[in-house]
Amino acid sequence: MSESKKFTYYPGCSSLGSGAHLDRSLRAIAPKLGIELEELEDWNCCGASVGHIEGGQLANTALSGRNLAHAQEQGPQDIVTGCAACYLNTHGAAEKIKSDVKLRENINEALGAADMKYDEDRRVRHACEVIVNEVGLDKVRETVSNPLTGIKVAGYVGCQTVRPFAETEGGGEYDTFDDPEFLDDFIEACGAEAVEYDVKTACCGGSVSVMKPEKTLHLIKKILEKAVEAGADVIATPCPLCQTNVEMYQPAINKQFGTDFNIPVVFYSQLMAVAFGMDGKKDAALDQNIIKAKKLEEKAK
Amino acid sequence: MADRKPGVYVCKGCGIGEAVDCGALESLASGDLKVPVSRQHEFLCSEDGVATIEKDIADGTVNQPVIAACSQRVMADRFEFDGATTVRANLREWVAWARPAGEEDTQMAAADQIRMGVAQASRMAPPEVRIEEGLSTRIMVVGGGSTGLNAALEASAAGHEVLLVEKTRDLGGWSAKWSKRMPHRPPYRDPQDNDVAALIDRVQGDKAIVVQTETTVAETSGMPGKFEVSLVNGAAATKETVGAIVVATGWRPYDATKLGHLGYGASPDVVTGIELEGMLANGGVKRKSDGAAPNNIAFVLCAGSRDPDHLPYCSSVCCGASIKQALQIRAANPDAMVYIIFQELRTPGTAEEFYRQAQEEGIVFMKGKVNSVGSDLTVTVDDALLGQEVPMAGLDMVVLATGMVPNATDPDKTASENGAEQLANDINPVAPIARAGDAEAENAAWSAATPEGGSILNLQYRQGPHLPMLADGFADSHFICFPYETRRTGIYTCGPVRRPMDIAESAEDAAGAVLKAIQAIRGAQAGMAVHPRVGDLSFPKFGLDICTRCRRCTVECPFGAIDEDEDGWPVLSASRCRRCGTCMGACPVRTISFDNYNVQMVSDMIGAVEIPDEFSEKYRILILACENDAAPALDMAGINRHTLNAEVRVIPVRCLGSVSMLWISDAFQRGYDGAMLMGCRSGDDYQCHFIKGSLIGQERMKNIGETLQSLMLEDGRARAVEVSIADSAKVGKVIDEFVEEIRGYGMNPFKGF
Amino acid sequence: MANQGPTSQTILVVGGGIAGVTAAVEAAETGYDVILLERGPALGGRVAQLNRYFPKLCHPTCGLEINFQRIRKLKNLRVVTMASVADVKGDKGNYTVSVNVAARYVNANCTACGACAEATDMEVDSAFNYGLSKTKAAYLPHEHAFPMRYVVAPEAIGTPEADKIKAACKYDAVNLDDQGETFDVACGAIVWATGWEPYDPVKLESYNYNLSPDIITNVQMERLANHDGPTEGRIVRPSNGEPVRTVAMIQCAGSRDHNHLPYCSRICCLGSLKHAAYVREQYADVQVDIYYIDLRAHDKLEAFYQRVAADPQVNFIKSKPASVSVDGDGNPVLHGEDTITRELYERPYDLVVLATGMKPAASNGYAPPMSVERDEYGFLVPSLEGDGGIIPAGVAAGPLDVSMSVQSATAAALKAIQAVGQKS
Amino acid sequence: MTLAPPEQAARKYDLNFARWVRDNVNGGEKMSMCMQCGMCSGSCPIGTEMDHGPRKLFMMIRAGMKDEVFNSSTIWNCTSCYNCTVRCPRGIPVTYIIQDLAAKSVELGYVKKVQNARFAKAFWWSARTFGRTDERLMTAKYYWSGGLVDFVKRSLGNLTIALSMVRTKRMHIGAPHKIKDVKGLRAILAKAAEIDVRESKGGAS
Repeated sequence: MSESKKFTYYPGCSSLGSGAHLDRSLRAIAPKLGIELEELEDWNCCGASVGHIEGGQLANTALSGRNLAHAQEQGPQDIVTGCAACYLNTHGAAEKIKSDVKLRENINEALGAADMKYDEDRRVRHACEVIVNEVGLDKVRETVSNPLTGIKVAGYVGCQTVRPFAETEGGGEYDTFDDPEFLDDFIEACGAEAVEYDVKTACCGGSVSVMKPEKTLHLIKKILEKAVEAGADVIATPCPLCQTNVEMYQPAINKQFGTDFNIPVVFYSQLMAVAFGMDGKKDAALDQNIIKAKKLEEKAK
Repeated sequence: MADRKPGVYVCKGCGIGEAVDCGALESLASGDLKVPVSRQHEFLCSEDGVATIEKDIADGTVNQPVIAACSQRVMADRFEFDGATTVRANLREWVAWARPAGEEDTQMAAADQIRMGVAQASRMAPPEVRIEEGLSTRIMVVGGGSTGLNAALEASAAGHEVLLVEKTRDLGGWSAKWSKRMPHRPPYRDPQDNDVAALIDRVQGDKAIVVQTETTVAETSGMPGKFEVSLVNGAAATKETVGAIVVATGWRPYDATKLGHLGYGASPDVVTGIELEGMLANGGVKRKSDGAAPNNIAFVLCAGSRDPDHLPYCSSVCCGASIKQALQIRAANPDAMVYIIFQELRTPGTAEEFYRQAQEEGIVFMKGKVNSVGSDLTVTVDDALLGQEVPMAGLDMVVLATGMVPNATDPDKTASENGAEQLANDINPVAPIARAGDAEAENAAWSAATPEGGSILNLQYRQGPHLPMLADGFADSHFICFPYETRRTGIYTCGPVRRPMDIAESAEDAAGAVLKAIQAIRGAQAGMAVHPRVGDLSFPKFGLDICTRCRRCTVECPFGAIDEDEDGWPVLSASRCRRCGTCMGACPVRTISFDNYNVQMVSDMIGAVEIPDEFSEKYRILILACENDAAPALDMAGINRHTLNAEVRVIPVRCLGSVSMLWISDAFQRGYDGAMLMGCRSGDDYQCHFIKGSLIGQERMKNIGETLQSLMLEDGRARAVEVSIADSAKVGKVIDEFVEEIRGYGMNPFKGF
Repeated sequence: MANQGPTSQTILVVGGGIAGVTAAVEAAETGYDVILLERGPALGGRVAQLNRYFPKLCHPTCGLEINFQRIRKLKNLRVVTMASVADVKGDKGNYTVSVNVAARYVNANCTACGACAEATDMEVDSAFNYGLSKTKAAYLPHEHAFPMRYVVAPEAIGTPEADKIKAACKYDAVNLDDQGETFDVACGAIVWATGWEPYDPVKLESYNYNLSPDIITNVQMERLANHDGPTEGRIVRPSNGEPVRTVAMIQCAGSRDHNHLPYCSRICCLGSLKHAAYVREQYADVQVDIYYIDLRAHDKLEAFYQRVAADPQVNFIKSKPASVSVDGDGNPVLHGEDTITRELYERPYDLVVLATGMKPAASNGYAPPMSVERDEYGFLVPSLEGDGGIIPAGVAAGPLDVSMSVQSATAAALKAIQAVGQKS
Repeated sequence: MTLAPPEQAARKYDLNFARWVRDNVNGGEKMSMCMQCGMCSGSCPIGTEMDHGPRKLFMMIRAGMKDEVFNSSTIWNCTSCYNCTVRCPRGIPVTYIIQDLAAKSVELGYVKKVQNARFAKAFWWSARTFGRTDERLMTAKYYWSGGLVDFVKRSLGNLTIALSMVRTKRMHIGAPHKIKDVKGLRAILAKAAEIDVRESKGGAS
């Protein structure tokens, strides 16, 4: 991909909070990878995994409908997002609307209330899928100027980045549900070592962890354990909710299980920013990790 | 055969030359054995080697080449010559590859192989061909259901005239009563139209097919190529000659009155799948009680099937048939709530699609055992998946999916005494069916499982009127690899009389049975055997001058090929014969023989082996090995270079049933120290392709014990063992252990007498 | 009608497994000329790789032996191994089939003396043992091979090993320049009996086939139990050769699954019952757990199920395991829900057997001409219309067990002789 | 929002409820394909937190056990990992069904105090009010909904987390982020809710 390719960028609510460092690092590396990100106009929440409960099915889909409508106005280019939940909802909604005429009618009727419409189709893509299918690993390797040699990384993919769309045609068939390789490939491309890590698609508890951590701490514990066993210096993930859950619950886990976890959890995009020789704070946003990724900070310019 | 011109050809290839002194073997043949032509060759199966033999044959100097090289199981094509009878002496697998090179014992073994080969040649003649007169190529099909109709059309399409006999007034059997049939073509999703009517039209329009309805078979005699059948139609009786018989008598539903525990009889609205099928075919499903169309219907699967108290087997078709009926009910009444209560849902293969279709249609599947069906139609189910007992009230109809009972006998006829006796005496593999989930049945006598009803063909055979049956009442065969292997040559069963199967499979089965029927007819025309000794032209000859009419041959023939005339003399129906030689082994006066396989031949081979004297410390043990399993296992032992005991001498036999006890007593009188029969598995899961050869062999060996004792010998010196063809690694050890045991007894005192 | 008769009464059978061998022998025994093509070096196909048959637990080689004896007697039956079909032209009564014969590097002079195998140390994966063991680069397909003739592995060609192999043969049977050959066959009918391939277990992601050597497939289990297999028939843990104390069989590994094979492969339930019997024969104190959705022991085979089920050491668990992991000690661990007890289990085993399904082997020289109707899975459908000159048989026509395949093949033989018209 | 499902019938295996689920629950039309293999329940990361698990829940729906289904803990413990959905051999979107059953149970007033329900309330409040979820306010509201005691307990429990989030600028303080056209969004959502009622199929079909 020689000249840069334009995408409509949907940062999602977490970009304004817990996932701010994903947003920052992603925006930083994009140009280096020949990706132009144009923020989605007046974007709104995607509904996450609970929106439908209080809002109802159609209203919840309408949230995505509104974003898609804005994207349509913004141009023919694909939509890209770095957030797993935003991807899941928006991609899912787009696919449903595409295949379900009745739903499209209803959504448009609802959008009509704000004089908006979504009568075309926009493809909604995950940033990782775009890097695999559009950018390509070679390009990533070429861009690396500051290889993360000697850093051992556990690539933790989580769930929604690959399930349920990674193996589907609409999802770009970019990897598998149970044993995805793209993240390890990213890590290796950055010059770091991807450790053997067989819980890469284990669940962190998702929103249940936010509501009822007592029920899911053991899941997160396993994710940490395996990473430590494998001798990882840092855990890397594409998913904001995974990043927050796995990072912020370490004290609680230590308290409950008498462990002493203190392993940094970063985004692949932060790894790339450092490996691309960019600024550790401004670009890689390493300052936004609660548990500092020392080795990365040392590497970073 | 007028003048025998044996020639011995010793191959030195494949390590034989290194293992033994072939020169010595050559001179043994030309010297002691006085064989006019004796040669050795570096590579006998090479063009040059074969040419050497061909030249001798062309010259007229040799007509019985004794190929002292590899096993008879290889290079068969190279060593068969027109106008000559080949004998194979196995120097490779059984000597060079199985014994240490250069040792005296190895040389002795090789020499004995030559001696046995020459002896065998001296008793072999090319078989005289016997072809019966007045053969028919017509095929009789018994049973006019869809299986029989298909059989008739297939036979006709293959150029054979057909006589189709149906007991009832109409063709079509049960399948004519079906409204629709299960799908067997893509997309395998919807019930398809019943095409039996079209099938009947085609049969009736086929000039090569003669249909006789309301007709039964009173008697069947004769043999493949010329079965004589007498047919009865009311008062009228006719006689027909046919070349082969296909039995497609199908099935009947299990008697629902035995299913009181499932509510049958308690309410008119508890019906069988058959009754429901009748409703579907005639104006829709109505409650018998009030004529109303039911809205809540439950199907109870395995009603009688898979139940040790009723039918131990799975009737196969009930799951699919019930799904079909459920879909039909839903098609007629989209609001109907249809429940299918199963224990294991069996829609194998692409029928899984049919299951999916039913699910898509909203038919509800429940896994569990039905405990009771009340007169108010309340079905009480142990719902395995909810983990609780569920009372289903408010149903309007309960359908019992009753199973299939094979018509291997005619329930409208009464069992004849000798029929019951036959079934009691003939070997009818009980396993695994009768014992399935039924501890008592394991020890129950077969007669306990004798099906009711009379014989369908009423065979005028010494072995009785019935087609042999398996313990569950289904007809043969119980062979996995040869489903049409029959114990009554020229008579082949197909369709549900053989195994529970649906219409589509039955149609295919019919075609298979017809092919075997055609083979039987062609076999009879050429005077040759059918499966498994296909092409064998030899047949047993009876020296009636010394026959004592002891009837052992007629009783023991596994195929009912030998009858008795009114004076008790044995009468062979040659084309029924499968050439196993069981009669030959049975004959106490050894007056039954084949041109190319006879008592004297093997006796001479046994006698040809050189017995070292008692001071040599060399034992000799005779092994008679079944050529289908034991002998190949010994070959493969050689191929794997396993050592074969130096003191055994092996003679392959057609079947252990053909082993004459004379051979054993001969062996001991000639100074052998032990004798062993090696055959395949006997009993319920028998593997003997001549049905009971290895069993008979074992029984005869028990009796030989007495003979041995009369000779003041330990009866442990004679033994029958079962080995399988896959025992190449084990067979050597079995032999070694036996030899050790014999050594324990010491040498046979008769040596040197 | 004279001029409309078939130009050839020869019957071609494609595939030398139990179905193809049966179709060929049965047709030939009615007097017609038959040519039997087999893609591999020996006849027998998948059944030759089986240890025993259900329900009798008898050995496939027994029936094959009888069939091979029949073949030896049939002068009108020609067997060509290493052969597959490149192209089919024409229609019923007069097809022209071009046949590719792959290089075997060993000609008819071979006496199976084995000197070539002794001469080389080079080893290749044994396809016959489904990769569970190695075999010499010059090898006999197996002890019961028909034809009884060696093969040189293509891997050896062009290496010094090949020259050693050639040098060792006294009978000029090794031909390193063998390029294979292509020839045309004129025939009146074709029986398509190309059989099946095991479903690729790697595709069953959550079962992690590659994670441990102690996770094997049902076809590998057959080799493990076979006296002629990699362990001389001892069923042990491939990882360390230790005896097994606990064995799990996972049914429907691929079958009845819209992500893999939507149909039921029919044989796997009975296959696993058979495997349970193998294991129990070898170990008195072993525990076998069979995880299933529906136990499909159709018709009289129900009895076999009952017989195995009567064994207190064989357990049946109605559950499709969700995943297989490997614990710290290297044991495969099954995770799932027991649908009857609602227990969420997490059980380690010494050996896990995936009962993978059958998919039609319709590729790589075994693909039938487009004129033959297929269903969406690739199974061949007997043509209703069409000229019916190409007849599917055995598993090429649908998932069947051995007995049903033989039945299907015997029927196909009849269809074939019907297609070529009456023997003149 | 949707018409009430039929009353739970006295007898088991009344299909009216199953049919209501088929017609009203997202993914419900696929539910009849379930062959009860257990793949879904076995794949669930916190299946141990579920009383029945999806597989049995589907059987209970067939059995017409409406109340047991809507009172089940199963529908409230889905982590949305989608393992069940991608592994289901019958292609049933298990996750969607379970999540929508939760929604329906709220609609039908089965649950008041279930944490998720409160969380969802808080979440939706934020989404509706600002067009975006403000994690801080939402969380606070969620804690509040548990009552003062719970609020204090949980807030203190998570204080350290909150502080570090603030420190790393991952939880901002001050006015919540708002989209420009909140009015338009609310109109859209209101309309959608209205359509939902209009479209939803009734009880017993």
